[in-house]
Amino acid sequence: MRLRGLSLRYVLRRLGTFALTIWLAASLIFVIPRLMAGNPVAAMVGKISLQSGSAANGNSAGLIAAWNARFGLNDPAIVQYLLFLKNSVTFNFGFSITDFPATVNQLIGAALPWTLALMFLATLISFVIGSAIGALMAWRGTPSVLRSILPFSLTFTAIPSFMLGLLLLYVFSYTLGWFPTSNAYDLGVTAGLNWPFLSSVIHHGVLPALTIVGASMGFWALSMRGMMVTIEGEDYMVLGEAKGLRPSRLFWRYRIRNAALPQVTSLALTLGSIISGQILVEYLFAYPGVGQLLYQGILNEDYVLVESIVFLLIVTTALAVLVLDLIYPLLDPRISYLREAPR
Amino acid sequence: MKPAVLEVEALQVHYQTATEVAVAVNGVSFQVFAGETLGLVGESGCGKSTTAMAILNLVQAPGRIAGGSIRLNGQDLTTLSQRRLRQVRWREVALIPQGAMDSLNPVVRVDDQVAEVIQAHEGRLSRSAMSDRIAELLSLVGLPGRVARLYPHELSGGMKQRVCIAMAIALQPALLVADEPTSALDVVVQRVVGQTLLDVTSRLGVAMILIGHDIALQAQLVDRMAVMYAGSILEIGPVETMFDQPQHPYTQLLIASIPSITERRRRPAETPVREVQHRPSGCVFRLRCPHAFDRCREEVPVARETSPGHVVACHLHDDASQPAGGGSRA
Amino acid sequence: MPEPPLLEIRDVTKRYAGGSAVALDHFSLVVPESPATITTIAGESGSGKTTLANAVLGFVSPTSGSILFRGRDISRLRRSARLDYRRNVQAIFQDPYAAYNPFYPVRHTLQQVIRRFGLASSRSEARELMNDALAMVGMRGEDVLDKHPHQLSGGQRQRIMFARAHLVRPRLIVADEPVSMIDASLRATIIDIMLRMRDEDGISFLYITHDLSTAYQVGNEIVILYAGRVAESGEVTTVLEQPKHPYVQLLIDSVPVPDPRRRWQEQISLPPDDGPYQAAPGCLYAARCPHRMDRCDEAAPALYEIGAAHRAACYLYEGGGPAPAADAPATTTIAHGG
Amino acid sequence: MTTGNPLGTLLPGAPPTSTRRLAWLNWKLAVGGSMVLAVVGLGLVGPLFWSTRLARPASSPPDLPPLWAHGGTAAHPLGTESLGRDILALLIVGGPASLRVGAIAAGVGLGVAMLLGFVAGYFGGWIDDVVRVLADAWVTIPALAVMVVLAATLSSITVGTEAFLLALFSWPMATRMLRSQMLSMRGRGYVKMARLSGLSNFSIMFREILPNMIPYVVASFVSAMAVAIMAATSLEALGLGPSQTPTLGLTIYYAIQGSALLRGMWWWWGLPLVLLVIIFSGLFIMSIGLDEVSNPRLKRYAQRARRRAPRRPARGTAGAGRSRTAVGSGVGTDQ
Repeated sequence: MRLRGLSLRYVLRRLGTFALTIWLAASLIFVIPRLMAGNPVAAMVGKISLQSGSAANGNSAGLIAAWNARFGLNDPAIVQYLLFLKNSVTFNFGFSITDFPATVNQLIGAALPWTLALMFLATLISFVIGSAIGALMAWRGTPSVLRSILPFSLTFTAIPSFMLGLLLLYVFSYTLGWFPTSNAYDLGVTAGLNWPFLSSVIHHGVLPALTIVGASMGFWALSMRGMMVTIEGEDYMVLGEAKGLRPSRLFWRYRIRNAALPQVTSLALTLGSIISGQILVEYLFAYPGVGQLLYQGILNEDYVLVESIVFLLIVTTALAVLVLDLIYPLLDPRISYLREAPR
Repeated sequence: MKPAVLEVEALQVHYQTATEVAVAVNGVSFQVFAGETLGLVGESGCGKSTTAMAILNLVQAPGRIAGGSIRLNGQDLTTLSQRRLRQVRWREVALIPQGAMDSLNPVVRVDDQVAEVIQAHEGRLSRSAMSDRIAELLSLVGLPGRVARLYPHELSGGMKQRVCIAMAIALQPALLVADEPTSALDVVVQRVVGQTLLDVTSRLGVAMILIGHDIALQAQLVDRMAVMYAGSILEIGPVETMFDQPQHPYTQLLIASIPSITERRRRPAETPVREVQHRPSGCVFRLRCPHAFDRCREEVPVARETSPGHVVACHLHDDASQPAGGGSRA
Repeated sequence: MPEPPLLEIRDVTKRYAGGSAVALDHFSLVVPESPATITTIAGESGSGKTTLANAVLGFVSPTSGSILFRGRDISRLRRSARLDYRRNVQAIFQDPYAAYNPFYPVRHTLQQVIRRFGLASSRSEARELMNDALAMVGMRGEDVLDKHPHQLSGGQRQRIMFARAHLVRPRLIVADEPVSMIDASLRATIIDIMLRMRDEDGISFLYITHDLSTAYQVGNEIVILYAGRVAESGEVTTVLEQPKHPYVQLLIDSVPVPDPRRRWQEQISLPPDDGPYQAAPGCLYAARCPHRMDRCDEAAPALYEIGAAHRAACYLYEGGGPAPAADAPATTTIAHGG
Repeated sequence: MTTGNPLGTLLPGAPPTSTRRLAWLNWKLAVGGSMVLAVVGLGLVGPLFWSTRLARPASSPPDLPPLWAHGGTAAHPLGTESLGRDILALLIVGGPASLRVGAIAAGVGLGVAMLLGFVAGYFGGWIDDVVRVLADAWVTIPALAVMVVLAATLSSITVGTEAFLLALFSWPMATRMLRSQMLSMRGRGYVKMARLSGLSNFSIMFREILPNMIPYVVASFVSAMAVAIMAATSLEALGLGPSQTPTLGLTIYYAIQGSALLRGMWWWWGLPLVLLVIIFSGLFIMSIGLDEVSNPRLKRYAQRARRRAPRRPARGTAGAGRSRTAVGSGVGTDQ
């Protein structure tokens, strides 16, 4: 018997890729702005020094001192780079310019749950419904009425999510007034586990979630359909039919089970762009997640906040990819990730 | 004579393409008797695999059964409802597929793949009864019980093919359709699998259609043999007389082209075999036939019985005897 | 100092990265400059025969050992010498469809060699060359040159591959299962082409196959591999008519005889794991061998000489013939008997 | 070669009768392609009939609705926005600008991808390991997030800079795809034949293999372009795009900033949106068409008719399968 699951070698390799992703992204963030425009942090600090008092609630002296120390602004570039990496991996992002003396971590900590919850739910719904639509589109057993309706669900596939968001916002919020135009809950309700709060959260979340689902569902539907069609021609499908199995069993155990594997792979590959879409949707719906925070950072020229959020987003994505990679062998027995040693 | 398990009558299978209809099987008729092994031999594209799929009513689109009947134990499979067809499949006729490599569901363990077919036709069994039965089936084909818990990719080609055989006999069907079951295997494994097939069919009294391109292997394994060319059966008969006195020029060519391992000979310096692109009028083989004459171009030869149970469709044998009963019935 | 042979495979071992088993284990072979011979390398899948073909063609590099072409190591050839080697050692592969670039008409495949090896000085000369080569395999240029490979039959494609090889006039052709995807009734023509190229053009072949019966028809010499090692080698009729190695005996007995009155008598069985071979210190066939002895598991047997140029790697023949010939090449090619 | 006989049949050894080449040009490609070309045409023909100067601020009276709405005027048939820019002029300038950004980014990205993917897939070994791991890591970086940082630091960026930033993230996907295709190509018989014919690696890659990869290269380009335009528009809609060019995204940014939604000025954001939808739908339909080319089963499924192809050993589903996980079933293969 061969062990099913993860070999140390595989886990190490995935962890290596994980680390590489983070390092690459961090370096990009550090290097390219400095190649193009000098040192943005120094520029920002310099700007605050000039407008001392106005930008940072009168505490700019303390802020400047804290930053000079933290970024080693007087040290050579390589030291600054190493310091940047060290601060990044220890999540030591320092203070926010917008809300000094609040730290960047505090700001992100308040925003992240909203983002993660919205993204997780919307992506899950879109992945499941989209895959189901794709599977039904390809399956010969689908009732013809359903089959003729299904393609309409793909109408919005070709548009980026924020465009769909604009449309939904205009129709359902501004014109019909069914849903609120901004925020994650009514400011009047008290946050907590009570019905007014929860219903308010759901009420506010519907449109952003619908936007993400509507715009990405078609992607999953099409790739699922493609996989299903490919599987239709496999030899094991013919044998399955010859075995006289019920169509439902052929559908689940043969078609869906095999088609789901590449779907999970592409989920891992597209997480990055899912995050990108999320940022815009939050901006559009003024949803208090990190996307919105990011936009605030841009408006306030709070470079450190922007950089920190982006770094965290990258870590989150890489982490999610890592998790998907590690559970993949449990879904696909062919990938035991142990070297194929002849017994 | 034993009763016929399967009677195929004037079977037509067509492939509809955008511009034309391709005839893959053109009026094939034959019978398989209880407990016997019938070989169906021919070269690539002759329609033998399509015939096999038609017997299970499993011709894949855009192909379709365009005519004829397939009677299995008296009921015509071409007219059955999907529901009834599902019940007949595997219970009465099981398939041993051509590409055992890819014919097992890659994400399901061997025992679950065997169990699902038992469950689909006999309902639920207790866990232990099921695993006993699977172990017994595996041992019938010479596999150890631990194979049950493996995934297909963990098996070698020969093992996979034997799993397919174990699965095929799980319900003791009346007929096995083995579609080139050994063509991807090495000679020694081919022999083992071939002998396993004969062993289980004789032990369970199952009839089998063995489809293949290797006429020497057919000589080793089958009771009767049918030679197919361009969608038609040209000759059918007991395997001994087919080899002793092949009647059809194509059968003669096939037998003559087997390279011998015991007798070294210079190749007959004949002209290169002609390769024919299109179905000619009259006899399908006439353009490659060394004996072709005028009548071959004009008339499709009728199958005639040259000796008991040995039927050939060739104008050379037109005066040999009476046409075999029922058109090209063989 | 005698002239070096055309091709000498000297003690070649190939181990693929990550694989525990050895694909090819200390293999040696000599193909003389003349006369032209057909040397068959036979074995089942995993026996190492395709690795050998790829090594001779320079597609994989041996882990140890060397392959010498006219005395020069092929892995160390410079540009022009390399082209010269390509010119003299050509190949035919199993799948005649894959051997064509589907994007181009058949002409492209033939022109490629004419252009690269400078075989013709003008267009008309090139056309003549192509037509001659096709005539050799019984085809006409105007029928096939402008077609795409998918418009030809398998037999036609393989014959054109032989025409291509003939165009180059190499000294050696590595033919890797050239007939195994060709219909039985068309195989004879392919085999006939091989024999004619040997006898009329003096081209030697390394005929790589799993099919012993065609080997019996064409071969001069045969080397039978098992799990990357030579099991038995010698003159083809001797080896196939009087096999010595227990594996080779089983192999030959398993070739189906086209006579329903001479069926397999003995029911054979394999160990259930007829899977990939495992590296082991002893004889790799021991696990399946009916004559297994204790020493078989301890060390691999050398190739013992049991007759004129007939050797088997089995302890049964340790005393049966002259002294073990472990250091000598696995087989020395003798003049062919036609 | 045509069939004289209506019942063309399958004879042993007979070749199929299909003669179609370039069979991959299907109607989906044509429809999608003409949608994209229509936008290109708008940029080429539009300036002949309409002054693009009207795309500048204060060139027109502000807040005019389109011609067919109440208060519309023929002088500004698609209306104007609050800063006094003519919407028609904005579309004529912005639509092609978006395409241009996408084409440049995809072109640069594809160039890198072809180089890396071809070399990695063809030569294998450590080069392949490096490229594969690099692409795997890079592909998971959320591009927009990084670009936001970069764009935020740059006071003003041009269309060129934007395209360069986008190219930075468009190569990994394409590299993965081209690499896995090259990997499956390099073992093909015709590549071996080409090596035996003494061809150089360069000729083999580009003269022998490349023509067979055209559908994949085009598909990579189209999807890279769609992704790039999507990212560019997003960046612009956040106000981080090039400020000198009135791109479609920038127009939408101004619309959001100018409370166009609240004020019911749907033409301000809606018409640029329509143009973007045309572009994306065009690219999307093209990529579906290209998908059918690279995955013949999809095509057959679409046509519901096929010729019975000779049975050949199944290949792994290239492209669909993840190349970075070694599906290990290579045991027992003939070596």
